[in-house]
Amino acid sequence: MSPALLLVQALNGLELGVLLFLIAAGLTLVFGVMDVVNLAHGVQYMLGAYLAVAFLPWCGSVWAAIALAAVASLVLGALLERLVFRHLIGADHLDQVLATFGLILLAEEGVKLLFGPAPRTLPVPALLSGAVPLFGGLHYAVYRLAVLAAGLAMAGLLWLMIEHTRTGMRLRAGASNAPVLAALGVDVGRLFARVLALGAMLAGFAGAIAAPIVSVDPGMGGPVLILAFVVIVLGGAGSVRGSFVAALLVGLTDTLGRGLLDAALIAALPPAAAHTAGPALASMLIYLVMAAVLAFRPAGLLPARGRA
Amino acid sequence: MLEVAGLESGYGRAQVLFGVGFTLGMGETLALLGRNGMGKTTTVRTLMGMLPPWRGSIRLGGRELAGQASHLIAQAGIGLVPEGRGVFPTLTVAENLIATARPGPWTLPRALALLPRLGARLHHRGAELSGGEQQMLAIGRALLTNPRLLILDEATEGLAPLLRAEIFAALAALKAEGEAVLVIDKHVADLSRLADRMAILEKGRIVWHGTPAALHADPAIVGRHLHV
Amino acid sequence: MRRPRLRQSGVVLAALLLAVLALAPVAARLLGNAWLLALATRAGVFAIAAVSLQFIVGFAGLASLGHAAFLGIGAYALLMLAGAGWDEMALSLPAAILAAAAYAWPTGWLALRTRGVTFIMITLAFGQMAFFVAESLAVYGGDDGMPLDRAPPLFGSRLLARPEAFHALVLLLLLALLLAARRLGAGRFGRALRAAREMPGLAASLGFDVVRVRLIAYVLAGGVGGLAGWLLAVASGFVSPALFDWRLAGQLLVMVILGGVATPEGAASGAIFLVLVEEGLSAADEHGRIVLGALLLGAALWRVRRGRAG
Amino acid sequence: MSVLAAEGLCKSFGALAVTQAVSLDLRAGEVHALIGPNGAGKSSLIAQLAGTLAPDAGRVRLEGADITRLPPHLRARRGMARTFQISAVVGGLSALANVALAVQAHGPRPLAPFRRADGDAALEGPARAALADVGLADRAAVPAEALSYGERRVLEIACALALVPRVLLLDEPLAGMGHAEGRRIVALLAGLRGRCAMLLVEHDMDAVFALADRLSVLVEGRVIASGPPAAVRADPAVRAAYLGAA
Amino acid sequence: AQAPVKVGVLVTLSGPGAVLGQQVRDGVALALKDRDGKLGGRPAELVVVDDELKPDVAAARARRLVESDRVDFVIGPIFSNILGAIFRPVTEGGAVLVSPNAGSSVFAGRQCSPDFFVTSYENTQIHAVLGEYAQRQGYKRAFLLAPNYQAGKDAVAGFRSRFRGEVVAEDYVPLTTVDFQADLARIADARPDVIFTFMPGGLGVALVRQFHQSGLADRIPFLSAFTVDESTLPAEQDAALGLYGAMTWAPDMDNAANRKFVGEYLAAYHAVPGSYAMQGYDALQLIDSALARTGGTTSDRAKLHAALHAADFASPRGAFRFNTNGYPIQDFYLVKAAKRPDGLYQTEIVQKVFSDWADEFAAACPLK
Ligand SMILES: Nc1ncnc2c1ncn2[C@@H]1O[C@H](COP(=O)(O)OP(=O)(O)OP(=O)(O)O)[C@@H](O)[C@H]1O
Ligand SMILES: Nc1ncnc2c1ncn2[C@@H]1O[C@H](COP(=O)(O)OP(=O)(O)OP(=O)(O)O)[C@@H](O)[C@H]1O
Ligand SMILES: [Mg+2]
Ligand SMILES: [Mg+2]
Repeated sequence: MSPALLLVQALNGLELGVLLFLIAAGLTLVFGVMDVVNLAHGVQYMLGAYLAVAFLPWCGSVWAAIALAAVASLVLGALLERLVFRHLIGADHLDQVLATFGLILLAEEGVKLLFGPAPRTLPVPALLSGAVPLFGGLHYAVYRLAVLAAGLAMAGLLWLMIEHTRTGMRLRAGASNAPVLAALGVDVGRLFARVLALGAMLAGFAGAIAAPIVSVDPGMGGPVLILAFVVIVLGGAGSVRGSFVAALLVGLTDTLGRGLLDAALIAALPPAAAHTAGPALASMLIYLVMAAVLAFRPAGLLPARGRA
Repeated sequence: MLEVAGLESGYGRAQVLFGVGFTLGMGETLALLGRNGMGKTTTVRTLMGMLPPWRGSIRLGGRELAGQASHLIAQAGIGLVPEGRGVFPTLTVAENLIATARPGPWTLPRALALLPRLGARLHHRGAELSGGEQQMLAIGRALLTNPRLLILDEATEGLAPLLRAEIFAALAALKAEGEAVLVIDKHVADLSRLADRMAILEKGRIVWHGTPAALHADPAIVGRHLHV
Repeated sequence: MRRPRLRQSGVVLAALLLAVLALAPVAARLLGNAWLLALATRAGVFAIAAVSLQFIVGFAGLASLGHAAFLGIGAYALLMLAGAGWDEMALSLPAAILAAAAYAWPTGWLALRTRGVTFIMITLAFGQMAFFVAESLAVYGGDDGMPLDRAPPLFGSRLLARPEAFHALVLLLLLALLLAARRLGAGRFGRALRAAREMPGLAASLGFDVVRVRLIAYVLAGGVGGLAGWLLAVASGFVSPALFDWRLAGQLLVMVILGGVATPEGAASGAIFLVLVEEGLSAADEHGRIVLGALLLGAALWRVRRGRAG
Repeated sequence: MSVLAAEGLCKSFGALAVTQAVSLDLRAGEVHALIGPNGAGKSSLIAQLAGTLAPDAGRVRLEGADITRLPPHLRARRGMARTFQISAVVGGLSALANVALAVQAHGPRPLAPFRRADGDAALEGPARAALADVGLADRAAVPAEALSYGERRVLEIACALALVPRVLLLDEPLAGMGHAEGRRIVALLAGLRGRCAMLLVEHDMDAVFALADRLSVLVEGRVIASGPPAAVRADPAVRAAYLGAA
Repeated sequence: AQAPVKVGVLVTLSGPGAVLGQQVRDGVALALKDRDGKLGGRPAELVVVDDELKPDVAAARARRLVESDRVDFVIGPIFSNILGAIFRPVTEGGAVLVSPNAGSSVFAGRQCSPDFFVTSYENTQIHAVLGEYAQRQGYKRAFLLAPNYQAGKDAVAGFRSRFRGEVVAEDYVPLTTVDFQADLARIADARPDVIFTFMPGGLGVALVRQFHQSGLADRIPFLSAFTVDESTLPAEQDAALGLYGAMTWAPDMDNAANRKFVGEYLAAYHAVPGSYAMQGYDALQLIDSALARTGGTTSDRAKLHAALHAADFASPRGAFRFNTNGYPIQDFYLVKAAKRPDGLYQTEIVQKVFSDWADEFAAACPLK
């Protein structure tokens, strides 16, 4: 692999990682803070993308569509909190799985009913279209750099909020002992509602900014949800910092790992064997990494320390 | 200041409290006594809105609190040291103290002066503390909410004798400042020195009510309600 | 006393559903509709799979998203043996069970170091790995999978080729499994498992080898999952990597939760109910999944509310 | 001869040394009390003896055998029982079933798959006896999660006793118990003296002086005094560090 | 009155493959509407079911169609793994299976059946068309990109069966890939003369858009199968313009049957039909034509088989006949994505690559 290609692949890995982080952050907050397993989080990502697609003809600008989609996701998250999640707090994890699985079916089928099963798309904003040349004759799309920057900024903000504000402390406190936190004067219900809305907004925003890159279809949340779960488990459930590290690890493993693995296998094995083993291994790579990490660090890479 | 009357509550359908009532004036200390499982903690949980009251009234400074959400009751001026400490395990000691703090005479330095061991552990996570240290943290945390009424449910459980003596001294000082205290503790001798009045709970009812002196004057009461 | 009555009603419901399944051959004959029988058989097979999953979800408190892998291994064991002409049930069925259990052993040993959501994900990871391996087996059709040429012989006889006979086999196995699982749940091992789930530290301090207790449960569940896979392969006459899919694992989990994780008969009821409802909805309308989604959501919320009421 | 011995145990969490070259022994049938200020490292020491915390250095011997690396459940099989400072019971099981579980654990065929656990006289007989001993007989059918805090603590002791241990590690057994219940447990433990060696961590000095044959004082991870209770009590260093004027 | 003929439609209607299933269903429904709901003069009834893209579910549903709904014909499925699962339940259950899309080589050769007909093509043919075209263009170095499953490997094999130049890389990506950036970087780095890819559905949409964004579209010719078609074009839009594919038909074909089909489909569903819709349409036309010949009966199997085999209907793709194995003998074209005057997108014929081409497996089929 040439150095330029390596750089491009590393950038790609980071970008995928950052996108994953945006999704996983909401998930890990909702799980870590409220102890709610939210399978419907992937659906919120999907809805974010569809909302942006739906807003585009209406407001004319991709920027506005993405912004509106983020806001609408926030509202939607708040609504879902009222209707569903409020009742799931403190419930058995398995009941949460059942309820949010039901939500997935509802949302995916509902979107299919409204928009049809065919994939949709969102154009890249004109300002960010095109590619910047790197050395070695390779190019990198400007929009992807923007996604990378936006994701990193979001990650920074989130980290500040969680680690260095009183709200962040209360979030972490509520995660371990909500009744006592309430008895000390904190409105835990409102706190949780905000976390949920925030998580929904992050996922929706991720969906909206991914929409110009990926295919927008009703099932787009599924694979992303799994990856996000891989990320939060790898990072240590409930730990935003851990999620960030794990998201980058997963992103890099997926992009760099695939390329390097291929190269290594082609060098090591006869071509026929390499072509059979390579792809199967590449598909497994993330899972292999996860299983290996968890076998040695069952609590994840950077667990929220002191969790019981 | 605090008037509790006819309080009934329980878990699921099992009733535990059957009409608990007492009052607590400004600067007054009431000790709640009773054998294991008689409903002391249940009384506290119901007061704090952690368990919904089935019947009865809870008035603080004239305001009805029964049926209100937990956080509103706390904000009305009640500070709690819960049974079993309830320290937030993932927060550091410092974060545990300030996350729920409200402005008032109790500040972080003042709390640390009372509980110096916490000062040495400020950046340790709650879960890493020893049992006694967690207990101190729970007390400090409650003080920093600057309550008008402090409720301590077995707050000296697991504390070394020296420290327990210090905590009781601090409570006496609080009382002198006009703070109301509701305290549950098994060290009846220490309580007798601190409390203005005592109440004995049995099977969810207050079966005796009086001053420490009265309690000591009548060993039969102790024998009947507090011994096995 | 609320609990015992609820438990009783669970048994009654399961018995009712089993009776419905048992009557299927009669109904199929009377109505001249062979498919009713096939549907009942399928429901029975899924009930067996669900009971095996309930064993780890309910008793050991470990939700797994990798359970489909056991089904897949059981099914592929049959496919591979059939390819060599060794599909005789007396041989291939134990082989399917053993193969699945053998896979459960090392993966369980690693996975059982974790709990909760982490356990869900690590079982998913192992399931996915098995999936990708199955997908790369070009000899067995790769991603497309392969049909089975015939129903496996039973001691050389063609008995299982008769739908009624296969149906009876499935029901008998289900019944035996339910009785065994109930006994096991109420037995000493079940109680140790429960202690290991709720208070692992305490269980160890009492002298239980927590990891071993859980591992035994996991391997048992894996073996029975292999049995279900063998049956599913025979029932649908086709084996493909889709049997390893995490979505199938998710579906099994939904069946178990829907019916109630606490008891085997609950899991079986959930499976039978879900298979029948899905079939009904698919017949009614292509957007039947909306109804299904609402149903699951409603069931979960209802259960949560009931749990809160005590 | 000593049944249980710690030899030069060391344990640090990062920069914090919680156990510093602690040597301690427990003789057959005696009650050895361990006291010390909060955070001195008493629970950490118990955890190392019970096998839930691995020491950085040093050994643990049970009846002469080195068990430093033995997992907790195997220690339990060799006759060691413990209670936890933070209460640990199986919430969903009744008080009786909790104790029966302990009986099952140390009896024959602890994992018999098809042997009904409910109503098994071989399990419930001894369990009922243990419950009666601690005074919880009338709460036998109550699920452990519905017991009050103090009752749960009592239940734990019943579980530990049902193991018929030869070595018992008690981490603040009286915490959370009322005065009266505490006295009952003290009497019960006193009755065990001679049959079972006990390491007792407790802040209730009345109980400590009522029970202890020997007394060790742990301060900041070190044993600063050890010996007969009366002598230790008189030690000015101990008074300063722990007892105060009491 | 005669009892109605029942036709089962077993296609994928949920998940990512649902677009294709819907096209088939709509094509079938359109053809039936054209015939006033009658087949061979008999009233007809459609029973539509979803196979959920799960083989075991599909097998169960196929049995339902045959044993419970008692259909005489089953049109389906979309995907070849489903075909494997429903083949025996349908054909052995006494119904005729007409595949509107999946055409595995398995059932074209030794395992062919008189009760099985395909209105699409044998799967690898499309890829071979593109290999042939690349070979004729004189491209020397090709980069091959496909999802990592059997169909992806078949696609690469199909392309290579005709392409003799150097293959610089065979890149297999997981089916769940959402981001092709890594692969595009490798392509840019390898600088091939041509790219061949097979990326169905959402994968194709993502690839095409990212290919366009990367700026490679202007530099490297892009040959693809099932990646740029009427099911994905509405999402790919301008990014796909000028990209090549292969097919037996395109909406712009100029014949009366096609004009009628495309016109009616557009009017009914407000979308340009794709090949899936066309093949579904033909599947129903085939059944209708056969029943017309047998006078509406299905009881005489030999007569029914012969009638089906005659394929006596006007296909939008023009000349259409069956080989002995029930797979078509037909022309194959190179097609290209284009924008229509009404703003919609479609594929258009560029050139014919093969005429009257039969699959190579038919020789092994014992049927005459
Ligand atoms: N996991 C850990 N990580 C970091 N520090 C720890 C950890 N566990 C215990 N400690 C520290 O080690 C010291 C000893 O704790 P330990 O629980 O052994 O005290 P103890 O003597 O039992 O006190 P107490 O009487 O209050 O229960 C304490 O200062 C505690 O903060
Ligand atoms: N979570 C619960 N569910 C059901 N019943 C409970 C629960 N908690 C306590 N109880 C029951 O309520 C009664 C009163 O318990 P409570 O905890 O108020 O006692 P207490 O006086 O605080 O005792 P202790 O001194 O042991 O803490 C007991 O009989 C107990 O069994
Ligand atoms: Mg209490
Ligand atoms: Mg301790």
